[in-house]
Amino acid sequence: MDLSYAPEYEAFRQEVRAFLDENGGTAPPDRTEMGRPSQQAREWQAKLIERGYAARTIPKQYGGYGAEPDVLKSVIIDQEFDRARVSKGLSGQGISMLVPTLLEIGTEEQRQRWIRPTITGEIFWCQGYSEPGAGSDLASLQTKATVDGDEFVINGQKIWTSSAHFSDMMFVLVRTEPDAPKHQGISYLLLPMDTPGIEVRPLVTMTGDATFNEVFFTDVRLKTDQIVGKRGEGWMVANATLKHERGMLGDPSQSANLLHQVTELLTEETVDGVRLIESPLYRDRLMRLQARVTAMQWHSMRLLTNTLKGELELMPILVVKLIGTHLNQDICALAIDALGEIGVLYDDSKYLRAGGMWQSRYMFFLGLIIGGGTSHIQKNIISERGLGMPREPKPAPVTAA
Amino acid sequence: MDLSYAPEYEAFRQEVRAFLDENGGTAPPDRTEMGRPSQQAREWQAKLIERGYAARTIPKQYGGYGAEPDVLKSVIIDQEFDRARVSKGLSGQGISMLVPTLLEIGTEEQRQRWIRPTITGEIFWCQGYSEPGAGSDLASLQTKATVDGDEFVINGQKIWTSSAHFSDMMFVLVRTEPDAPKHQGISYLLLPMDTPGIEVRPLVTMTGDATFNEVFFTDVRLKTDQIVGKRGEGWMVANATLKHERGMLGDPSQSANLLHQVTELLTEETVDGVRLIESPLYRDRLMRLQARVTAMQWHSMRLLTNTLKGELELMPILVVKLIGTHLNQDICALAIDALGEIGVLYDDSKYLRAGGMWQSRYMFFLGLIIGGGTSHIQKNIISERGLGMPREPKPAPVTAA
Amino acid sequence: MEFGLSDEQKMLQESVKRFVEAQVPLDRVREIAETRTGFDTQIWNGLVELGVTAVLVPEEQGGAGLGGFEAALVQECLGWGVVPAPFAATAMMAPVAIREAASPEQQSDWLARIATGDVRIGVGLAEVVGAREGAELKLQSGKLSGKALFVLDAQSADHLLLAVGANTLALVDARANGVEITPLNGIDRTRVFAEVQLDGSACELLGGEGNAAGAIQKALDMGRVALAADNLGAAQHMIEKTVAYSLERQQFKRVIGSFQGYKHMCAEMAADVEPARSLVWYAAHCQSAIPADASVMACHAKAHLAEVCTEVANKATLGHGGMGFTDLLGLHYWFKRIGYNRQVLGGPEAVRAQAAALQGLAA
Amino acid sequence: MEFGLSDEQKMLQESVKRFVEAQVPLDRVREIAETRTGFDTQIWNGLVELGVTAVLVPEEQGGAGLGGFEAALVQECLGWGVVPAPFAATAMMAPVAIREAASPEQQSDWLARIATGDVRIGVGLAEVVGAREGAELKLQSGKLSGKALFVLDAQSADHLLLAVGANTLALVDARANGVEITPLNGIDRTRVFAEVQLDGSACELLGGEGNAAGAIQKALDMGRVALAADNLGAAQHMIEKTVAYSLERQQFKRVIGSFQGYKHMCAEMAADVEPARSLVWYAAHCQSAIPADASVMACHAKAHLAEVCTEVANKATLGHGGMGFTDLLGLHYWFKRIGYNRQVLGGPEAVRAQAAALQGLAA
Repeated sequence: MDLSYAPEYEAFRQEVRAFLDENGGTAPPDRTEMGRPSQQAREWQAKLIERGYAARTIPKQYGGYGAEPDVLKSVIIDQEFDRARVSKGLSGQGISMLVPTLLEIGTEEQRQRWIRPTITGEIFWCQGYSEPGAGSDLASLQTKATVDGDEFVINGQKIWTSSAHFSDMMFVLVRTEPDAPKHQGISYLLLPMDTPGIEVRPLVTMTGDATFNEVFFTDVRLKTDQIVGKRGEGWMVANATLKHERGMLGDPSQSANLLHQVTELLTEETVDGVRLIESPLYRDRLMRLQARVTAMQWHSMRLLTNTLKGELELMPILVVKLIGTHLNQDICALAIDALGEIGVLYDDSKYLRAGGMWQSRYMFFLGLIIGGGTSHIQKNIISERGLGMPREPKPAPVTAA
Repeated sequence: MDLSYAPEYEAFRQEVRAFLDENGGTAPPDRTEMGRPSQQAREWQAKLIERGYAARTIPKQYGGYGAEPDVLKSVIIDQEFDRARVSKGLSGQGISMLVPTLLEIGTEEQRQRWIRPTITGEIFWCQGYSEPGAGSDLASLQTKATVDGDEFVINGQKIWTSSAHFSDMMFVLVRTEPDAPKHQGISYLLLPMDTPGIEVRPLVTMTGDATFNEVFFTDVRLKTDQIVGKRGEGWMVANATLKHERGMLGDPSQSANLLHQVTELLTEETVDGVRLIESPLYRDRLMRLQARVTAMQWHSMRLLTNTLKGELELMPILVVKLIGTHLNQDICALAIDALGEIGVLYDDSKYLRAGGMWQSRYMFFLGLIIGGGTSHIQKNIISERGLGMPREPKPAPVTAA
Repeated sequence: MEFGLSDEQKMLQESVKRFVEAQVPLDRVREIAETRTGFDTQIWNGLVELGVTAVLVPEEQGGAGLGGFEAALVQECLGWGVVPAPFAATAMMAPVAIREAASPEQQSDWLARIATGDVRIGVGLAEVVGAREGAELKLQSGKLSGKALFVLDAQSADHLLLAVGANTLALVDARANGVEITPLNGIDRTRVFAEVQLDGSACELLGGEGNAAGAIQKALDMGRVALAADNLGAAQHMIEKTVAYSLERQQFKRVIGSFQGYKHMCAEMAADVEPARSLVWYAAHCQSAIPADASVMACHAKAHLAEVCTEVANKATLGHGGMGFTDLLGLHYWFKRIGYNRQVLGGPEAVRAQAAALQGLAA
Repeated sequence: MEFGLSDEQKMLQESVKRFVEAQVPLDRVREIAETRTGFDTQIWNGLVELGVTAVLVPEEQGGAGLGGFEAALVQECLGWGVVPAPFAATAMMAPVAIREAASPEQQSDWLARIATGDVRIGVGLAEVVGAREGAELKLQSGKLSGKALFVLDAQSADHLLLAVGANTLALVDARANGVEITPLNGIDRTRVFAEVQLDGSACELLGGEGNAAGAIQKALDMGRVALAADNLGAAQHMIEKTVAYSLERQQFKRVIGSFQGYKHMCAEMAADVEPARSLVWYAAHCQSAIPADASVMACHAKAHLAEVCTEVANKATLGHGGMGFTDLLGLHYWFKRIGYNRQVLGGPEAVRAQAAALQGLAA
């Protein structure tokens, strides 16, 4: 157990800090609002790539910085940017999911064509995986692509497509071999969003925002060479990127940040002139949450250490999403409870606190408990892959029952 | 909504009170210790039957009081005896389960022979249902009885047989038709415990008590006419009595009594000279529990009202055991927590509170959460019978998987 | 001995339920929600025609002369349908306060108008439970000044019933001089509250200055019962919707309601709600019939239903998967209604602390 | 940067685990439990041979010079095997107190004897957390009188380390005049505590009168870490046993571990315990390496593990059905060990209150 960093890394940390001190002022606001990246954001991204603080391990020939993978340096970059509250550059599913997929599975031509404009923010991507009929059972997707000459003809519907209304491209899963077993009939395509036959409809959620969309395809035509991997191997291709997504969902710095904010709230807000923190009940709840947040923070250091050592412990990875999302919702619940009636204010109300964040986050985290595999699916995975318990037996045919 | 009682019932209540005022002093201690009923208990029972406060609806020709069923009078009897903390007479599975079964399904000869000595405490019964291999899946029991001339020959093992070591008789479920479907191959037999080949071994539980037993049968012989109902119909016969048992498990007066005791504890015990009730945290937990106990008390009045009106609402009945047992365990948990280190004292320790009741009850209620269908089984029943959700699909044969 | 619904009570409940099912489908809820008034003339008139605003008004004043139990049954139906209607403040809280504290003349006047639906009264008691943002009302020479927050149903009210300190209740005409009503938008767009600022406004005191502590407590108790009953109805509906959805929705070639994990989640919701229903019934009954238990039971019903129904709201939403998170099914109206009920008139912790204090258990 | 077990730490853990598996099977636990001493010479000598009593003793005094993290790893193994051994008091709490407060001579003397296993020290700090039954020790003219309750591992100790008020620590020979040790029997027969009554008994102060507040806090922190680590091991074992049982036991013609409700219960246990393990590691590490966090993290580890492991104890017992409720499988030894760990050195509420106070959040 050694929580210090080797001199090489301490030097790197100083380098990052110096960069942030000097350049942090030119960064765009941290929270990328919905929409295509601004000019300022793209310039900042270019500066980050130049210094290796973004697109760090993407090879130079595709527009990246071309560094050897070094998890610890990546973590230090994250830590320092978080600490300075400075934007870490562009994000989005193109950068986080498509680019790693192309690097792993794409053709040389595809890499040349797509990676550079994606990481610079020139081309913006959305992801077309989820469908209304296939929630937890993602592989049962029904959007189909039939072949007509040298083109796919795509029909069907996607849902939960964030950013679809301002994306240039979609990486999309479609069923190309309808007679194959469900995991073997899927292909992974790259589809321009201005192709005729695509309709994007905003999908309003319980928070009142419309950050997601439904996307409808009617005889959408796409050249058959716009495929990543082989026909019928799309499930495997997508799983290479799902791995990346799963890692994204457990971010203890988010919990720590929320906890910090609720602590401030309790020490500042009053009822009948008495600070909320004087209430032993809220204080007790705060301490419970602090213990859980601390556990998740060190849990993530444990996962990092495993990564650094090249050791694989499956169970600690599997539990991150289930525990983390519930924890974040519970933190928001304390804030809401402590605020009393103020806790149910929303939209643009007078007396609203933190822009209504506590309520919208409370619902958003419930959405995350659902999204990317509900907590039921998470528990299946933990018990089956983590504890070695049997999979759900297939039901007998109804005639045999 | 009318929480008052009709004049007839108020008069009855006064009659019970008068009886208790006059005779309560001759009652045996309320908590029947393990063992056969004492002479005093049997005399008290005789007096109760004579007045119709025990064996109330059992016909006179079988030794009962012979009253028409009147649920409200039965409730009033319970309430007044609870209030006066006076023994309600003999209990045990013979009286609560066998006697109703014989009245419903037994032959006239069986009723004549068994009911009177059972309700007077002359004959004491134990129940032989559970088996080690058949917990929640009670009907999969394997103790078998083969026929040899005019006798059954019984081999196998029972478990969770309370009182077996001092019982005269056992009503027991055995498999008599091994080739029939599992619910149709069972018979319900009446077996003297002094029959050669029966061995009773005490079963120590986590509380440290040995109130249960394992009972082993080796070539135990019983005349084939000692059967209730027909051969192969024992499951149906037993279910007639299981109904009675299920009603027994949700007793809100037990919760109310525990809550009363923990309230006293909090107002009397001190830490650093400060009464525990001054702790807002324990007070909050107490109030949570008080709300739940109150809910269960009125819930039972709701069930009573339904019974009086002859209306059946299934859901409120189904939830009683699940909610009630967890509630009781939670009350004990508060007492233990509030007592700190004193809360883990046990056996005969100095400074022990209430004879170690809080710990032993905490474990006992966990046992009840398990016994008579674990909470998993309870939730299956609630979802299937209460909410109309599908039964677990039968798994496909392994070869087909 | 009858702890349950009489035939008349069942009829009342069924008539309100039928009205809600027929007249307040989700589409109507959506429309009215967008007005952010918590009010719709047609629905309100429908409720008045059903006679439910008269439930707690004595027969002498033209009311139905019924009790808290019947009122709670009505509110439960409104919660079941997330109905936007200012029932709790006008028809539950105001009448009990007026009956407790007002003079005979005031009673005749106000109660009759409540019964006929001719008046709607917003109720402001938030500062009795705990004052935030320096809210406080002061009475000077018979005129009222200051600020009251979270005044229930003020947006559609023509009069306001406001606690002035802990012991005085004042009725103010919403159009009187110096009255300013600022809507405070919340998550629940089917019910509303507002900030009321007064500047030397005329008012009518109930029972005179300092004589309304009991009436304030009664209104608070009845309000808490209303929120508990509303929660009960909302949670019941969420369970029904979840079970129905689970029997339709297929995943992995089975309806999701056939998975044991899903079934157990539904069973937990139902098991928590059933005894909670009995608690709401008893607490509501106490309001008219058992004064000794009325305040403590109102606290218990409010706090317990808040805990149980918050769980239900989360589980039911989870049970609907992504659809539960969208606006498409409108499930969030129920979710938010339960969220609102939790915080208004005292959150669970505050309410339990009062339950303990009322029993002499607090320091 | 390494937040995890080094090769040496893995070896330490494996050697203790091997010892526990080989030398302390359930039958041995049962035998020793019946003695109600929490002690067995053979097991103690085995632990001494493994060198674990020397973990927290500096190398100068013949110890291993390791830290709180290594000690917690040992305790976790002892919890895993419900091992009856007075490790926490003698080898974890006593050394940190002595290192903090004792004179150099005292340190050489006592620490060397702890390392070699030649001394066993019962530790009494209960009154620092909260005094019950009027327990209190008083120092007069260098002699100690009064009563200390719940002195950990006193039954097998030859010396006692007792807090006298909040600022003084005294070492007392268990055989000294006026010392009376009354065993207090608890649910956990694998660990013990006792009442110690003193009547003008001779004692040796650590650091002099009133100079041991820091040492008392360190011992308390380390004790809390020990109980958290013990809980972690015990809960881990209960999960392992439950999963194993579920793969064997058949009901309705399936192993019960194939039912989704059962699987989800197991998943919840594992999901709660995994991050809790990381918390215990960090809290243990702080005891030697990060003083600023040591007390708060000890509180968090103690309280959080108490909550998580109480859940595990109940679920795992439930998962064993009737067998879990019997003595046959001995599962209750783990259940009761977790029950004991919850209450000793401060229950969750008390410990969280201290965590808040340490951060300046309390009134």
